[in-house]
This record gives sequence, structure tokens and C-alpha cells, in this order.
Amino acid sequence: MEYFGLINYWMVIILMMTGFYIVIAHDNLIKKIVGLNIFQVSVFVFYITMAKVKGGTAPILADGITIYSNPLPHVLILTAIFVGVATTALGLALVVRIRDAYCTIEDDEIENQEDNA
Amino acid sequence: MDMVLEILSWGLLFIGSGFLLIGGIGIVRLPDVFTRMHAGGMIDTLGAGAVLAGLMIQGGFSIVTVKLALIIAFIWFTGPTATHALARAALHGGVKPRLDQSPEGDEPSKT
Amino acid sequence: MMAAVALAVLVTMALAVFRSIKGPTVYDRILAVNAFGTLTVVLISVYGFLSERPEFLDLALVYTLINFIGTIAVSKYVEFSHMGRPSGGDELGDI
Amino acid sequence: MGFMAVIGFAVARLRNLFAVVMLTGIFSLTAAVLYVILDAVDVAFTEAAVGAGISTVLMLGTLALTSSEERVESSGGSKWALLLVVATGCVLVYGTLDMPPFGDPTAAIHHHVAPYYLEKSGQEIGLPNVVTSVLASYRGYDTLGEVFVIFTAAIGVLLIIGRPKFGRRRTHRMLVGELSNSMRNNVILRVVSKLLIPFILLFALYVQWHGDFGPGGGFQAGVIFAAGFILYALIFDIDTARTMIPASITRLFLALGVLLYAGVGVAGFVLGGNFLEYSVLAADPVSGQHLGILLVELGVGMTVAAAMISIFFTFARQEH
Repeated sequence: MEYFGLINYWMVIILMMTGFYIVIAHDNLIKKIVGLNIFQVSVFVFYITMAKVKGGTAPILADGITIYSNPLPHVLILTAIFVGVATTALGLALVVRIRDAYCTIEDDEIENQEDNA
Repeated sequence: MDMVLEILSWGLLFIGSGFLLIGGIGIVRLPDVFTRMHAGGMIDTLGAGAVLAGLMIQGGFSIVTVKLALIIAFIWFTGPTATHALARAALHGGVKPRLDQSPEGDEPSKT
Repeated sequence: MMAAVALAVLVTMALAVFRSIKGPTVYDRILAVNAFGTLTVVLISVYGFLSERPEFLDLALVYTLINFIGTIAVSKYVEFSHMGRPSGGDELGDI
Repeated sequence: MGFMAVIGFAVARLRNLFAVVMLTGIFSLTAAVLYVILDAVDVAFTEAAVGAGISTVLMLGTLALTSSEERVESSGGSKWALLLVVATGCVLVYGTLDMPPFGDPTAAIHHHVAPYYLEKSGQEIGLPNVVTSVLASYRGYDTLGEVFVIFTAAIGVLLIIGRPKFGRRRTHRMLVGELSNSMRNNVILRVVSKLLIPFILLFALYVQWHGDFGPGGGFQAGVIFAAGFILYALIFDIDTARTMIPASITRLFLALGVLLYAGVGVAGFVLGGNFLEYSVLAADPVSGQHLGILLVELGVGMTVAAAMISIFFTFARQEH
């Protein structure tokens, strides 16, 4: 029972590793970006999990409530999501550009073309 | 009066969740896209609508009720529209509705 | 009691996820995502009541709107991309 | 959580990129529900607006510009990758054994500055939403940095694919373009969207100004605002939408938002305080904080909305 409280963390790790696997094992660039997204979400979930206090509620002050969850990770993650989507957009733009230049979005094919050139 | 409201709200909640479940089963079990859309439409309108209406009665009259009413209104607006767009896309995309064997079988798509 | 409703929503969500993973055509997936979005809205509302802080319905409202936009975007994308170009005149026109 | 794992595996397995994008949609919805359950309402709000909407649309835009099938390859290095992943996972699991159990109020994270924020925020800033006050006031520097990141990313996207090239092939806009004629004829969609868009914009403003009291704020409002325009561009035409909100305006707002944020900080300087110290903005420190947070959130909202709109339009205008 001692480890019961850690299950959430383990789930996060499973997710994270799934994302990691997608990033390193797939050649398709869009797939890689999706993997990166999953990795990212797992980190978010990790932070939010840490912020939760048992019996607490959302950190919006109201009368008659004394226990709130920790607001600081929420702030960090809120902005991190935006940075995440901004970087995703940038990555996708790069993918589009790469596709323009190489006519493929597969990693190894790009490498082949580089070698041949 | 309170009693009546309570019963009404729980009744609505149960009907709603029942419809949600039926819709979910329908999404899995029905044979093709258009029939599944029918099930999805049930989730969108009756299921969600009834559950939210039940919550509305539960919450008593406050800003919450107004927000719930707004949500219901939006769902009822957007759900069928989205399903309609989807059905159109599917029809354009070349998915043929699975017609009944009987000659007068109409399009089974109820979007 | 409210938990029972939440459970029903969760089960339905699982069914929708199943369909979206298995779905033979893209439309099945879109449909499942759409249904999943609606279910999310319901679940958030129900959870708001479950935790006795129902002020957070703004969230559900956002979901309703964003879900709609997402579905429209997706069906539009599908309609005009690799799934076959609409063939000029004989479209369904004004439905 | 179980859901998320399942979806993650499915994403790893599926080759059809389109299905993958759909699944990421569901994935983000699940994540948002999780955030709600874990009390992070503001975060869920953000995820709702960003993950399910903007990300999906952007990914679709990219798919439209590239190919939507992943090449089936023989898995060469895949085994080693799996091994590496499993090994890393094991190490991480070992690491968690020292973590405090879930929801433990005595965990280290809850004993540094967080209680201070929770206790003082009510008096010093006078806003019920602690997340907003931490975001805009206590951690104002960080947020300024984030806004600059978004600003930079938008500029980057504009630079990378924003400029139309010469000598392209025949114009053929996939996501939004001439092909949308039939979409235009779709009366139902058009009418419903026309009805909805004002509400979306109004709701965005509500989120913007209500962020001090409930979940919401400039970030979320900006995305919702952008979503309204994106819907317009989807239903009608990219060019029609561009006449509604020309590129120069989005660029202007993109810069103006950042400028407003930084300007509020500098105003703090001028009035004798520190950078981004809002208390000096008005006679009464609390109302000064109010004013500062309001302005800063407005700046954030402007930048985010403009960034999202210009990123979307840049993607949608691409020619295949």
C-alpha cells in the first residue's frame, strides 16, 4: 500500500517514455513532433500531480475554504502550455519548410539526400 | 416542491446518463459511419442535454444555471452542425451509406 | 449519486476512445473525437458539482466552442484533401 | 490516466498520421479532464483552448501541406530504442520511490513560497484567483519572458514560411482556398457560424476580464479570440478573413501586446517602484495591483491572439 501514492507518477513515466519512444524510433517528422507533445504533456501532468493537496480545491479564494492546491505549478504549466504550442507551431513550420526543400518528411530519406548531394 | 425538483433532477440525470451509455454502445456497435453518427447525435443532444438540465435543477437558480443553459444551447447548436458537416464530408469522401436490403430503404443517415 | 453519472460518462468515454482507435474510416475517428469532446463537457460539469465548486463551468463552455471549431476544421480538411476532390458541379449544393 | 496511456500507445502504433492527429485531440481532452480533477482549473482552461483547438488545426494544416501517411519501414533500430526507453523508464521509476505520496500536504513543494502566495494574495493584490495574481504579479518577470517566447515563435513562423516564394507551382490551397466554394454554399454551417462567432468573441472578452475572479486570463482569452477568427477563416475564405483582420493589424497587435506588458513594467520604474511593481501605479497599492494586472493581462491577450491568428493564417496560406 505504501506505493499506492506513487501510481500517478508511474503513469506519468509510462506516458513520458511513450513519447520518448516515438521521438527516437520514428523517422517521420510530424510523428516526432506528436511524440514531443506527449512527452510535454506528461511533464505537465507531473507538475500538476505534485501541486495537488489532498482535500484541497482549486486555488481560487472563496469563503469557507481553507485548503487549496498549490498555485505555483499551475502558473508554470499554464505558461508552459503556451510555450509548448508556440514551439510546436515553429516545429511544424520547419517541417513544412523541410518538405519544400527535400520533398519528404522522413528523417532518413533526408539524410540519404544529403549524403548523395 | 423541493421533493419534486429533486426527483425531477435525478430522473433527468439518470435518463441522460442512460442515453450517454446507449450512445456510446451505439458508437461502438453500429455498422457504418452514418448510423454511428446517429448514435453520436444522441450523445450530443439528448444525453448531454438531459444531464446538464438535471444539473441545472440541482444547482438552484444562480449564475451556474445560466452558464449551464448557455452550454446546453451551444451544444445543441454546434453538435448537429458539426455532425452535418461531418456527414457531408463523409458523403463527399465516397463513403456510401449502408442501405437496407429492402427496395424502399432510405438513407439510414439521420444527421 | 453524482458519482454514478460520472461513471456512466467515463464508460461512454472509453467506448468513444475504442471507436477512435479502431475506427475503420477517418470519419469514425472524427465522430468519436466529437463525441468525446461533448462527454468532456458533461464530465467537467458533473465534476464541478461533485466537488461542490460549480463555478468553473466557463471551462465547459470553452470546450463546447473549441470542440466545434476542431470538428469543422477536421471535416473541412478531410473533405478537400486526399480523400477525393469534390467533382465540380454535381455537389450537394445547398442543403 | 489509464486512458492517456492507452492513447499514447495507440499513437505510437498508428501509421496514418491523420488518425494520430485525431488521437492527440482526444489525448489533450483527457489531459484537461485530469487537470480539472487535480484542481488545476486554469491549466485545464488553457489546455482546452490550446490543445484541442489550435494544435489540432495547426497539425492539420501541416498535414495538408505534406503527406498524411507515414512510410512503413522495417524496424531497424527500433529494438534498441525500445531497450533504451525501458531502461530510462526503470531509472525514473526508481527515482519516484523517494517522491512524496500523491496529495501529501507535507511535501516539500508546498512549503516554500506557495503558502505565502495563498495567504497574502488576498490582502496584497485583492484578487480571488491566486493563479492570476501569481502569474501577473509575483511572477511577472517569468510571464514577460513567456510572452516574448510566443512573440518570437510567431515571428519565427512568419519568417520561415510566411513569405510566398516565386515560381511556385499552380496555386492550390488545401486547407482554405478556392476549394472552399462548396463550403461556402453550405448554408447550415455558414448561418450557425455567423451566429456563433460573436458569442465566441464576446466570451473571449469575458474570459479576459473575468480572469481575476475565476479561471481565465489573457492567455486563454487570446486563444479563444483567435479561435473565433480561425472559425471565420475556415467557414468563409482565408482572403475574406484577411480583409476582416489584415496582416498589418495582427502584426501591430503582436508587438503592441508585448510593448504594453513591458510598458507597464517601465511605468513602475518611472513612478518610483521596481520593474513590474504595480503597487505604485495608483494611490492605493491594492488598486495599483489591480490596474497593473489588468493591463498586463490585456497585453498578454493581445500578443497571444495576434500570434495565433498570424500563425494560423501563415499555415493556411501556404501553397502546396
